[in-house]
Amino acid sequence: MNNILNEIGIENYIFLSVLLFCIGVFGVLYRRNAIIVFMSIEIMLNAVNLLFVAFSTYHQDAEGQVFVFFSMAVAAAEVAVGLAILVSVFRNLGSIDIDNLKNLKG
Amino acid sequence: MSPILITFYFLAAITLATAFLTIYSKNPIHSAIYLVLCFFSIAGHYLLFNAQFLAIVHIIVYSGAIMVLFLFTIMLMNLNKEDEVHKPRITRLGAIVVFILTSIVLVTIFINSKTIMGDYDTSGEDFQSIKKLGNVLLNEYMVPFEFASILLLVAMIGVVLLSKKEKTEKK
Amino acid sequence: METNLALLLLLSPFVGFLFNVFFGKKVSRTVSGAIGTLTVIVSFLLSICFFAQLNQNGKPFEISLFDWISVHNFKLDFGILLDQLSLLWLLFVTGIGSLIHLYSISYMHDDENMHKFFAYLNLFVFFMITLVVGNNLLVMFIGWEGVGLCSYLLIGFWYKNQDYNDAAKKAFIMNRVGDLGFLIGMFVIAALFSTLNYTELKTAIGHGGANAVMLGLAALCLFIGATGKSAQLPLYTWLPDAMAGPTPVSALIHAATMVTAGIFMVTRMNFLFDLTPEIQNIIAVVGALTALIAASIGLLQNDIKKVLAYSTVSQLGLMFLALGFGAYNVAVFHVITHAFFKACLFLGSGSVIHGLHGEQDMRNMGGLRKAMPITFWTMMISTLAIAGIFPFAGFWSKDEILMVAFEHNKVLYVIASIASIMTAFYMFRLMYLTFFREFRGTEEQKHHLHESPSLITIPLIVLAILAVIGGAINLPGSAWLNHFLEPILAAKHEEHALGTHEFMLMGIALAGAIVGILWANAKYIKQGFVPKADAEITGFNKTIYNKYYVDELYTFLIVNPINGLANFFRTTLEPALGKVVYSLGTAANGLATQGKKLQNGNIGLYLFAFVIGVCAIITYLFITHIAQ
Amino acid sequence: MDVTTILLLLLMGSIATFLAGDKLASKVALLFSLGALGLSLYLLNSLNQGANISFTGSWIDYPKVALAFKADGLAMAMVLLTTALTPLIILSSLGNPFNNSKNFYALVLFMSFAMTGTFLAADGLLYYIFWELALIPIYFIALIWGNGDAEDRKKAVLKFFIYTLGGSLFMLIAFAYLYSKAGSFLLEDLYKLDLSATEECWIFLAFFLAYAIKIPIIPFHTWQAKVYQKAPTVGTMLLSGIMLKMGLYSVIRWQLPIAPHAAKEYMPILIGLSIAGVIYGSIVALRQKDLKKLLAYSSLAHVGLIAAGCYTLTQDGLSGAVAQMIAHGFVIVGLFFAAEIIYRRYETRTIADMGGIRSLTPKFTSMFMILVLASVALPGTYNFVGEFTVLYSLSQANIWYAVLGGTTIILGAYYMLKMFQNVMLGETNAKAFADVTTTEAITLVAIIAFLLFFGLYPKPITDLVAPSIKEILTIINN
Repeated sequence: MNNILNEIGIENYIFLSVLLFCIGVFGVLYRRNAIIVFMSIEIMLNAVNLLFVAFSTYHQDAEGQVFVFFSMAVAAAEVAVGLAILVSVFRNLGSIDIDNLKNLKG
Repeated sequence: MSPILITFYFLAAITLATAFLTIYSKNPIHSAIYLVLCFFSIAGHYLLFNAQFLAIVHIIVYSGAIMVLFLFTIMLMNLNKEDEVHKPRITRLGAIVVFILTSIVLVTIFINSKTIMGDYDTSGEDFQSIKKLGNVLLNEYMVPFEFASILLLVAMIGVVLLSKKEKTEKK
Repeated sequence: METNLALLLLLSPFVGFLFNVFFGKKVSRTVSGAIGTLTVIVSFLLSICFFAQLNQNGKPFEISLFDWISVHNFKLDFGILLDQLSLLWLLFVTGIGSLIHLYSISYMHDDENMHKFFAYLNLFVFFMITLVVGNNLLVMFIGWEGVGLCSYLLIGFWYKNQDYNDAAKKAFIMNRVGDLGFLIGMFVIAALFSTLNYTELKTAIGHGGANAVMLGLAALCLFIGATGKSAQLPLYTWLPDAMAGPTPVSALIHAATMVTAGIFMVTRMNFLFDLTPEIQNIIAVVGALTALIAASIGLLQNDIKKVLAYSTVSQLGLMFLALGFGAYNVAVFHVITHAFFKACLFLGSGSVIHGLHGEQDMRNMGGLRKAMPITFWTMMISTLAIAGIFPFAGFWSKDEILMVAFEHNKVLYVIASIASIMTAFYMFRLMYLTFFREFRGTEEQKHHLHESPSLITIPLIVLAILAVIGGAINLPGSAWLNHFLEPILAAKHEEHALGTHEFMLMGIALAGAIVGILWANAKYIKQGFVPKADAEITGFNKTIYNKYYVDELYTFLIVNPINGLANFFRTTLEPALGKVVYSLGTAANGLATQGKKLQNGNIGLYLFAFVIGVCAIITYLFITHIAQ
Repeated sequence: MDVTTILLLLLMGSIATFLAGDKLASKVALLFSLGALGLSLYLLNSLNQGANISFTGSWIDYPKVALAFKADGLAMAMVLLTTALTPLIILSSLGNPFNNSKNFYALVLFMSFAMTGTFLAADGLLYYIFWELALIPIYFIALIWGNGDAEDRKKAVLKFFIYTLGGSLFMLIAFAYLYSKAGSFLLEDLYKLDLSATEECWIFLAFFLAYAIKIPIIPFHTWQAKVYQKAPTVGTMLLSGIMLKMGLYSVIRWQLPIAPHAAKEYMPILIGLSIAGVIYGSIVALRQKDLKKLLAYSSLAHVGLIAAGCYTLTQDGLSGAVAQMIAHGFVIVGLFFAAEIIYRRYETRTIADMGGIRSLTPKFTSMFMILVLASVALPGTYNFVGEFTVLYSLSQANIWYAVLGGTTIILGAYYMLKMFQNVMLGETNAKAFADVTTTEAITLVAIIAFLLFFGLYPKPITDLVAPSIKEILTIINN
């Protein structure tokens, strides 16, 4: 079976991932809505996952894919907990605008 | 241009566009929908790599489970209105600047690092079939695998606890 | 045997001290006084024994008792040296000491703290003996400081009066200024010769080769020490104030013994001073000036003891004049005669004060001649002696000083002569105001006028006799003292052949004394002049009466600046230094306050910082990687 | 039998005192402190007979820290100072009721333990640990049992703690650097180190900061007066009697031999600072209104002279400094105790409120007087021996040092006698003043007897210390 990278090139994937990751970063910085921020984080995670898979193919090894699997598991747990926290924050403060969450202020 | 390359560009364009729109849409529901599209396109990338198992899992977990959670939450909070006040202009400007900065930094680094050209190895071995992955997961990565399950369990319990109404504190 | 006797000589007064400290309160006053006196008499008798022995074989007795302080280049032992000089001093210290102890039994009898008085007095004698018998400078220094301490304790004996305490403190501190000089002098000597032992020093200095400047420095420092203890310019002001102590103390410590320690020390170190003529000149000038200034202040004082005090300072000045000319034996001669008549005068004044129940102002005395004949006559004899009337003791010794001065320096001779004329004047002024014409005190006092008891008069009589015949020890021609001291003194001193020259000088001195007496007679007997009340004194007299404002000057120049500095340090510099330290803490606090503003809880800001930080780190790593 | 037994005994004593309960605490503490004194005397005896009472054992492998205690004459002299003063200090405190006395006395013994450890330790890190360990008990003693306004006290004590700790940290840095060079913290290894001039300077300065604050040398003394005033008298005694000597001892033991060239280079500055401290302390003491503060500044003046002696780097300077340390330790404890005796009766430390005590209490007056005289270094007291030797060594370096340093004998007499006059003399105060109790008398008499005996016969101490000082000097001069 022909390696797909021979046709696309690993650097394309790298650039794609980088851009995707940067869009995620941008989202985190740009939006005030905590849910959107979470979504941005998911985008960043996916950017990394994509790179994992690309390199897994590059190395012809399963390990990268295993890591993607774990990363997904963690992402699932994280989103579940994060959203639960957001729900409870919303219940208490009536807003999930991150600029309003200043309880950490020293 | 081979069809595969065209497919890749197409998918990549969708991925980036939907990712951007996710962030850019004012309505959270729209964001969520764009995000689902984004996930699907990433699953397309996985399929391109012939990683069927991951593609399936990705669709199930992300598009299925996580996005449903997002949508539910958005609806729970009744956030489907476009009532979000934007950040101050300076912050938005800053975000854009930082976005560009990060992109430049990362891209420069990858450009400057040794680019891999030419032929890639093809072992011909099967390394990403479900069977193979299952073997790897349950042999070499058995313990982390089990821990992942515990993590999910704990997350579940945590979520239940967190979203429970705090009656004792209210009193 | 000799060692034990020497130790007994030294420690006997100390035993008296211990007894009076621990048991003095339990036994009666007379017993405590008697024991105090006895212990001193024991020392006196032993001194006579040693003296007789020395006279026979002429060999000094020296022992080392134990190692005391050791520094890198030498060891100092605690040793005793009994030679001509120390025995001479011992004789009159313990002799006059015994008489004054005897006197004190009666004088202090009404004081509830009499045992303490005797304890201190014994301690003083002990330290004085230590000072005299030590075989090195450091042992002398023990005694030196010890007598200073006893002086402090005894001046402030009536401690309830803060003025007396001030006087005591002043005496101690001024002495300490001198003591610092003494210490430094010792350091210089020790550095030069690696020893402080007199005999070794004498040989070492005899070898010569030492740096003249350093020798001069040593001599100067030692002399500064002497000016402190012997009340010379510029450190003399403590002595008149020291009259706050009980009169026997003034007689013993501030007239006869302690204040002569400076002369003792200079005589002891004569081999050093002989090598430093510049310092000797300084000594002579300081002595002459002290004699003149103190005598002039004495002219107008109204406190009977103050007059005597200034007289003492003046006489000490004369002795230093002699020392400055290298005539150590002459100075020692005057020390001894002066001890006799000045002790007698002080004890006499004490008797007067005793008779008048504490009155010291001569303006309130007068006509005591009849009421107190023994006191009067003994004091009269001593006054004649101090005025330098032939053939009393003072005549011989003072005359020798003047002769020496005449030989060396005419200006100083004139100054010294003026000082002795003044002496004659103020001493007779004292006598006239106290004993002649009518009594000027209250009726109450007049009623109680009485002669003092025999315990007081006997020492007076003994001292008066000595004041008459004391000159015999060094009459021109026989000069026993000169011969006796020869082994001690490095340089030989030529005898004064009694030529016309000398007789003329004697005549001039005698005439001067008589002029002084007649002057006093004219003013206080013929005119019946009585000094005015303090407020009415004006003009230059006021300046003299106020001792040339030297105390005020010292207060202004030294005490006030130091106190001002202390206040400045305490109120300004200390808090300022404290603030500097605190400012470190304040700076940290300020930093924290600024840092707190960063932690404002704005998640957006945190995220920005985070991302930029990540970018920065990655860039840094990348750049360093490229650089490699 | 080696010196660790003393440390163990003191530590055990501390624990036993804590366990003994409030009623017995003072007695147990006294017993253990006396035991430590006896033990150290016994060990001194065996040292004099030539026995080796040092101890070396391994402790931590990485970094290499050894459990090394070096007991030469110098160290034993300081240990004896500690173990002799501790019972006296405890004895002096018997007249004061303390809340929670078991904690109090346990802390006192613990402090004694830490200070003894500091004097004995022959391993840099071990030494540093003991050095800092000594700070903890005094902090609590001053904070909990001190006097005066609590807020004020807290401020003063905290300042003291942070200030001295801050200074010590520089020393820790120096040790860390030395370790990186020598690969060991052992004293001998550090002595052998061959450092470049710049390194020595920095090491010296780091040590100096730690010691200058502890001793204290001006201008690092600002913590002192306030803490002395606010701490309970026992704390003040521990601080002034022993803890200051830790700094001075460390100068001799650690700072000078490790960085001798820097010491030689900075000598004029160091001696100048120390002597400035002498004069400054004396002058500030002149105008103090509080008895304890006055004594604090007098202490500043005296330790200035000791420090000057140390920095002359001569046999005389060092042995005089040691003599003066011991003498000052005793006399300052005695003086603070005298202040405490007055406080017990008059409940005041303001000098102006006292006066006329002499007529009420002859015994106390005599003892106080002797202490005052010892403090002004009258010949015949041990202080004189120390002061004489130190001044002599200074005069060998430069005669002006001795002249300036010697002003202490004038100014010292001035402020001490002025204080004595205002406190003890004058018209009888109407207030009653009971004469000293037996324990008070025992304490004072013991101190006075010590000072007078060694004032006349200082040879035993001099002989004990001399070999160690010679050894240190050979290291310095190599």
